[in-house]
Amino acid sequence: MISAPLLEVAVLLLGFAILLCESFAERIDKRTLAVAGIIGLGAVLLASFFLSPTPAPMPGPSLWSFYTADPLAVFFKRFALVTTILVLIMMIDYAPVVREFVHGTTKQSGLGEFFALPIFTCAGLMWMASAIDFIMIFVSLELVTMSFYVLVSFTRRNPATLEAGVKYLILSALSTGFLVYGITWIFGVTGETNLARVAIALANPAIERVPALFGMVLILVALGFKIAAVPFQLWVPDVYQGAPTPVTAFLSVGSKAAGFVVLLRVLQPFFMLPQMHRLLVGIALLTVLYGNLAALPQTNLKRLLAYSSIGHAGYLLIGVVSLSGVAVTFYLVGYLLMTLLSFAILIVVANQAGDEIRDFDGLGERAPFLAFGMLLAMASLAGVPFTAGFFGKFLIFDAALRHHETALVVAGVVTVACGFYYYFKVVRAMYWESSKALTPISLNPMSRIAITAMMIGIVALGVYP
Amino acid sequence: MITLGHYLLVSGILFTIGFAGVMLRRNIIIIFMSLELMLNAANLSLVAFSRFRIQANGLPDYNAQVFVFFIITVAAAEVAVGLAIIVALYRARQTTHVEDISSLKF
Amino acid sequence: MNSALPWYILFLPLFSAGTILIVTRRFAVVSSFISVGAVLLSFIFSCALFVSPLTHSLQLSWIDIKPVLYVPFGFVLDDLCKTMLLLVTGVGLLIHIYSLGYMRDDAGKARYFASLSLFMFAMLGIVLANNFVMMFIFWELVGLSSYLLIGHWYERDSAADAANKAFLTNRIGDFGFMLGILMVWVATGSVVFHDIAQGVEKITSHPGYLTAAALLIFCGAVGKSAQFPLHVWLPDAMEGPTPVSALIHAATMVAAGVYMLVRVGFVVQASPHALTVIAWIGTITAVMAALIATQQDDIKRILAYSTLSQLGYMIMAVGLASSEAAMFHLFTHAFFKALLFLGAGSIIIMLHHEQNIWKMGGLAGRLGITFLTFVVGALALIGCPPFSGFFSKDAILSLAYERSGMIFALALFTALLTAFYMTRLVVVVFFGKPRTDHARAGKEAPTVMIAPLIVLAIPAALSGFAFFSRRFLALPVGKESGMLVSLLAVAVTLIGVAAGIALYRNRDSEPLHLGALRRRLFFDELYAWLIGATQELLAKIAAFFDRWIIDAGVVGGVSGATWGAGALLRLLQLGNLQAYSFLFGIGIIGVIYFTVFR
Amino acid sequence: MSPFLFWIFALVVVVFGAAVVINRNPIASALSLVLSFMGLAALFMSLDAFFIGIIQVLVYAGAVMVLFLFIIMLLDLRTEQRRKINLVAFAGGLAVALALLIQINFVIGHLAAAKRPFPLLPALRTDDVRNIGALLFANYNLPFQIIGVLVLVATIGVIVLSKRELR
Amino acid sequence: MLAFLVFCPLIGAILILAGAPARRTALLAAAMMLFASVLLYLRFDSGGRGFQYVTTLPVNAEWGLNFTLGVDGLSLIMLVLTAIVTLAAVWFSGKIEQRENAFYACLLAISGGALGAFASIDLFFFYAFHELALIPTFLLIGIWGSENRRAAAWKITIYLATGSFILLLGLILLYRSVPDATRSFDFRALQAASLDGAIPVAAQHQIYLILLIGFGILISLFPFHTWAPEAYAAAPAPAAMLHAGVLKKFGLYGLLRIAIPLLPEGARYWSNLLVVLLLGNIIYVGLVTIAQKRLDWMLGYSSVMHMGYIFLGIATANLLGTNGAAILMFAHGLSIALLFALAGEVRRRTGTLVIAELGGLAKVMPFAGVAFGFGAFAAIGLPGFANFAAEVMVLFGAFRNGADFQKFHLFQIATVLALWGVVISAVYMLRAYRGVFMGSLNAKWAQLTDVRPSVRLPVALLLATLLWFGFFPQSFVRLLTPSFQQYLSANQR
Repeated sequence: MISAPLLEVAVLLLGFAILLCESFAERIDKRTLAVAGIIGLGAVLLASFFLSPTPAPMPGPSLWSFYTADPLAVFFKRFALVTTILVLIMMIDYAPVVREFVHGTTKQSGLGEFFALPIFTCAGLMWMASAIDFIMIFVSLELVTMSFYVLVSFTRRNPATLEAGVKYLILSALSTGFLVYGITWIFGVTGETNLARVAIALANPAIERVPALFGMVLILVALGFKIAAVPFQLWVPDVYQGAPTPVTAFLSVGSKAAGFVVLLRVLQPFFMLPQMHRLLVGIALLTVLYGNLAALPQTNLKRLLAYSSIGHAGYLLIGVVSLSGVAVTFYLVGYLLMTLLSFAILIVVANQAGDEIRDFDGLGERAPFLAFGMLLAMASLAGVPFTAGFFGKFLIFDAALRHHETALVVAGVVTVACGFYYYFKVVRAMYWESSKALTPISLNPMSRIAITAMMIGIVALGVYP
Repeated sequence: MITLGHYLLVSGILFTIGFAGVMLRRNIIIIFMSLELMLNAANLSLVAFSRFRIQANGLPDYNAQVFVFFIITVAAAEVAVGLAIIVALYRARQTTHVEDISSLKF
Repeated sequence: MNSALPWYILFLPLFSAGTILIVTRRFAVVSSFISVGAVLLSFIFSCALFVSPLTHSLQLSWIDIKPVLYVPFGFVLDDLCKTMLLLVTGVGLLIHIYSLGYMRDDAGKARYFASLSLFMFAMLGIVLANNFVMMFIFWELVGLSSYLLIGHWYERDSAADAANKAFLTNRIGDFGFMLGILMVWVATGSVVFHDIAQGVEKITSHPGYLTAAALLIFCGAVGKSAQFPLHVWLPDAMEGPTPVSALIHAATMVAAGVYMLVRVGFVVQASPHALTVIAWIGTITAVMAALIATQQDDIKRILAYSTLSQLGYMIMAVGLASSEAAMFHLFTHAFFKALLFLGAGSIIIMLHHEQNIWKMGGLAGRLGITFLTFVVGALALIGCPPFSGFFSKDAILSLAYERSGMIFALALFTALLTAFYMTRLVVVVFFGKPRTDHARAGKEAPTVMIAPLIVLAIPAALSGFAFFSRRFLALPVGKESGMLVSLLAVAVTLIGVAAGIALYRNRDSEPLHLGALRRRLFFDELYAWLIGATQELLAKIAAFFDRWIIDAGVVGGVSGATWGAGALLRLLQLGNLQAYSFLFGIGIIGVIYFTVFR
Repeated sequence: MSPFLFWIFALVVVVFGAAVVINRNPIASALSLVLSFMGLAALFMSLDAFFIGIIQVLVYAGAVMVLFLFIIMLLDLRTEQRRKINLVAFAGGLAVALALLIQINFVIGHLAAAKRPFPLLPALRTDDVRNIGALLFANYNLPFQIIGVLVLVATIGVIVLSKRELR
Repeated sequence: MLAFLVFCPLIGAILILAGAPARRTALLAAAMMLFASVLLYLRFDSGGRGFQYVTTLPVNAEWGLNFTLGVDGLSLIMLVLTAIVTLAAVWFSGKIEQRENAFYACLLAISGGALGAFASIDLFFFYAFHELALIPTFLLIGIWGSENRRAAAWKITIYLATGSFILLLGLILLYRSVPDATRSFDFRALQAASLDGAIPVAAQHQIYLILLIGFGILISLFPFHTWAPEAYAAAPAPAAMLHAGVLKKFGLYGLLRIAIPLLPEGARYWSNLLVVLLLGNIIYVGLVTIAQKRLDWMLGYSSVMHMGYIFLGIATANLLGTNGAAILMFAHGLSIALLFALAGEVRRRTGTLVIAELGGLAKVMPFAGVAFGFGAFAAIGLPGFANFAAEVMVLFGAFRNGADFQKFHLFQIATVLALWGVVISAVYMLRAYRGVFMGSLNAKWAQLTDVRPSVRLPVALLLATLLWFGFFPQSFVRLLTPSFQQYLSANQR
């Protein structure tokens, strides 16, 4: 049996090891590092199934007042691990682009860091997953953010990337500022930073509501930034479009999921307050509408996926509002699969053509396998039955109806129709149009395995949840 | 007589100034400074709170001060990375002005 | 075996139709003989059935949702039915044989005989049906087969249009018919004639409802037997081959309406108001058709209009509550009108499809037998004693005489007109000198066509006499007023004949021109305008509305609006960092406001 | 703590903070940032948080400032030449900032404790460096480790991002 | 057996995508479907109430979600319909120029979706299977369609997607409306619950309306009908056959299967609205149909119009009407498929379907002429075809609702108008027939040849079925009556 914190330690060690190899073994092909990372993370993932249960929180400060290994946490640790593995696989496909935009002494310089950083990020995500103390949340969240600063603007010869990097930097720092200020206020009111104790303190009627709410709202702002909820979504389209594609995928899945798990934890003490509920409903409504509507006119697939990820954040928020942890979790898993799948295919295709939708013209003939995978991903994102996406939506709507969130449900239905529109634009490009270039698109075995796995996963979750 | 409120107000003003700077200035470096201001404003409140809440053992609540310590560290690291990015940007585009980096839009 | 007879009678023609359609479409001659054989067999069986005392036959259930609706597939086998069977199969047989000659070298011979068999099937079905729904089924099928036969030469636009016209007009009639059936069913809970007759007081107890139902059922008859105002299709139906005109549009199908009214007499007769309406419709039709007939030049159209007016007589009789008289006239009319049409047919084919009577003339010599038989038919039609028409028409007249003076007068007038136009026809066609080369070259038709004429001439002459017809149907009891009426009838007939001869002897062209009558009282124009003004207009409006308001307007509008909203929203993404932080700020104060301050 | 000193330092903090934003010359802003932080440090000390105050001075005046100035020099940013100020944006920004300030003020108003003066510390004064250190390495061990990782990542990042490369 | 039937087409599709010889595999699969369905039909115990051949595979116990297959009379005839039409469509679509295997795979996928929806007695899969057929439709129309395939495919996809998600809401609400104890996706359980009056009346009103809108969009209920003609005009003939013939019936099936039995109160409450709308279908759309200038649009609209009669049958909510509706679904499916097939054939030869440009084609394509004639007469409800029997039942059923001797009520008026609709349908059908096949032959088409032999068999198949059930409707009524008695048992309270 393994104690939960060891998982992060293991991941860290893996990261260090890769860094060392990167810096001292100049000769080796850097891709082997990625493979090593994948294997290592796989091992950790395996290990995560043999965890010793969380010891009862003993009185007095200890590790366990910051850190929990409850099922939710463990689940999201695995989530983070899987995400990172897949992202690494994508990064291997993406390596040529990196090489093009990072000139260095050796022809592979920079790749090592490129592969190492996600692993540290993964550690950060895992810590976020089990953070139950505001300080812990702050620290791990900053770790994640920090590494994303670097990753987003990694291919720094590419102006677009740098622009994305700067935007992400400033806005994210801004949100950090609000996070800190919010935590300050919570602390000021309750004198606590541990969530459980904060909850106890808030339960006490003597506490002042207004400052507490104020602090909470500021924290929500920061988290809303992470999960790309309207009105804090503004960075998303630009950054997603500009960032290196695997990083985009990582952002849209990893940091969003972590944001949600933190959100679920943080909101626990505050749900009893009607204002909070009202606020969340409003935000969910705006998010789901904004994301899906603004996606309609997009022509760049990365940007389209950015908007759609806003939309999905909206659906997830609906789930959060309806207090349905199951729905949110399931939806996130489905979201992971379909988003990463589409990004993986996007990378492969973009290497040959580009990331505009019209670059997918005639993919049906050029690369039937990829096209079918994309079809599946799009169908799932749109919510066609027998895909994970459908079940996710089903559960979300179910939960929402159970709580009589009529407005949300109506918005949901309307936007689902929009979703069909813009996701099927891709399908149309792939199957209706005929492409200029008819060169078949090569696909390295590892990615093929990964893509197949994700396709199977989508269908499996859709048929047998 | 100086109350907790005074400190909070000062920190609030500082926070606002920082935020205003982020919104108003176009030079990314200065925007970055403003962000620092915001973080430190938070620190001020934190310290004030920690001083205000005397523990049973008659000491200020050091948890807050530890948090301040973390914030300062993070801020410093952020500055380092941020400035690196800005430098890279300047190398690529010879500018630190936000208007000049609005190619990604809509 | 015996109890299955009706089934054989009914399904033999269907069988032949099917066989021709599926198997022997390629081989015209075989097909024709199959068809003739089928009708011959069912004629024989009909005779057998006629003499057999059989009154019940096995019965299937077509739709059976007891207790709600039970539609059997069964037969009524009373005398009326048996007679009609005999009539239909008999005349049908003759006309089949005649067709062998008439359609000898027609491209679509096989198709023709298939349709003919189909028609026989349908007609027999009407005769045999023991419930409303089944009757309606065959009613529609008759419509279908007449559609096929009228449109036999579908390349001809006129034929195609005529076919459509016939079918649609009948559909309008059937609309009423079905409605009537529904009303009767709802009232009595059954569609089987027998049961309805049992529980008829259920419906007779509500006079208004009854009248409505009766009239609606009558609509069916109006459509099928081409009564005013739905008569317009019959003259156009003459586009079909002549034997068809003889069989369907003279002898049998158009009589189906009358038969149906008689069959459901227990409902119709129960409503005096309905009866008056029916009587008057019949009268109007009779007069109007006779008037129009006087001015037509196409030999078949003349006969068609005379058919209309004779049908008018029958409906009149029904309206005067004497189904016997109606059936009697139907019976005789079948023979002589078929005879007349077939005669006309042989003339037409001998003159290479010349139908305009003014292009004929002086045929008496060349087409001897045709002439003789035709004259017999004509005499029967104008009701000159002792030919069959005299008796049956006399019966109706005397009825009218008792019931209503006005109707009687009109009926007499019609009789006069009938005499007039038939005389005109005979005189112009057979006497005087030939007016075209065809007419000069005309010679007698082949035996296969002549034989039916002769055979038909006999009943056309004799079927009036009680000793003959009593065997077949219940005759109307002779009235004591009979003598006077008969004298009047004969008188007007003579006047008509005289006028006809006086006017048309040795004429080469129409002496008097009555535009209105030539143009058939403008019915077609009127209806064309009516349809154009209502249905077509509505259709166009509706189409426009659908295309532009609902589809482009509402549906397109909604989707367009959504898209537009998206296009607007994405403009929020100015791409400018300051703008973002600004919006971020607005978002924050908004959020704080809504949460903390409200 | 005397109100007088508090007012002085508060004024310093706020004024120079504002100067950071207002100054057109980056160097000037940077220097005023330092001064503002100095004031902040003083305020910390006035709250008996000497360790934090010292850290503040060291880290900001020592490290961060130098970094800023160094970069400014490196990129030698002149006073930003007068571009046309978008008045609408400017006014809007100010409005938003003011709104935020008002809201914060309101919230402070709702904090009952805010009215109350600070409780006196008992006479016995142990140095807070030790206290904080103890807390840091006992309770906050895990976050501290994470911070370490964070700094590592930052280092890697800076190296990666500004490694001079040869074409 | 049933499972085999349902998965037969899907497996076929997968095989084809895997590279099996497209046409032969598809034909084989379709033939096996037909065989299986006929076998089911023959071995079906008409006396037995409830579902037969039930097979269950638990999926998620927590939500009471099982993958349950089973048939009663209603679903049985729908299965038969699907099998027949699929076979006809596959057979009809001969050589496809581009991406043949994809084409056949899509066809099979559609029919697989339909079969699944009809065969599953689990609310969830009932919905899911239908939704599954959406993508193949999108592809079929989009890739192999005619002129404005793009617009049409978009419209139908978005429209139907919206509709089906509205429907999903309704279904979830339904699922929620039952008390937790009996909560289940299983029809049987739900029916039992509703019999105990477990579904509150207010909820019924609300849910029924949502379901009506959702299904209505799928069935092109006026005024949600405008997608249909456009899509069918643009779609390749086989797709039109399958969609108009089979898939569209899903909504009606749903109304019969869910709305009527589970929400009797709702049905009663909204019946007036429904009647008004369906009159829109019959009269308004009928008039629109008259004004059409192209054969394919005419057919599309006519299929929309005939939905009105089925709705009428459903609206009556009595044994007669529902029976009629069910059989009319079957009959209409066959006849419209037949007509679309022949229209497609004409298009393939002449390249146009503008009625004015055609004419007299019966001379050069006699078989097509005869077959189309049959189809047309079937469609306008001429006796001898199943359509007539069904319409008779529907009309009788409708006229009976609340009839009395004094005045006509809503249903009587509706019946009168519906009867008039029969006239209207005769008008447009005959006009089109006369315009295309009768009249003088346009010289342009003089050298046309008659239809391919490969078309004759499917046509014959469809016609034979139509005629058989026209002469012996009882052979369906026998099967349907028990299940409908069960559905309506809730109404009898």
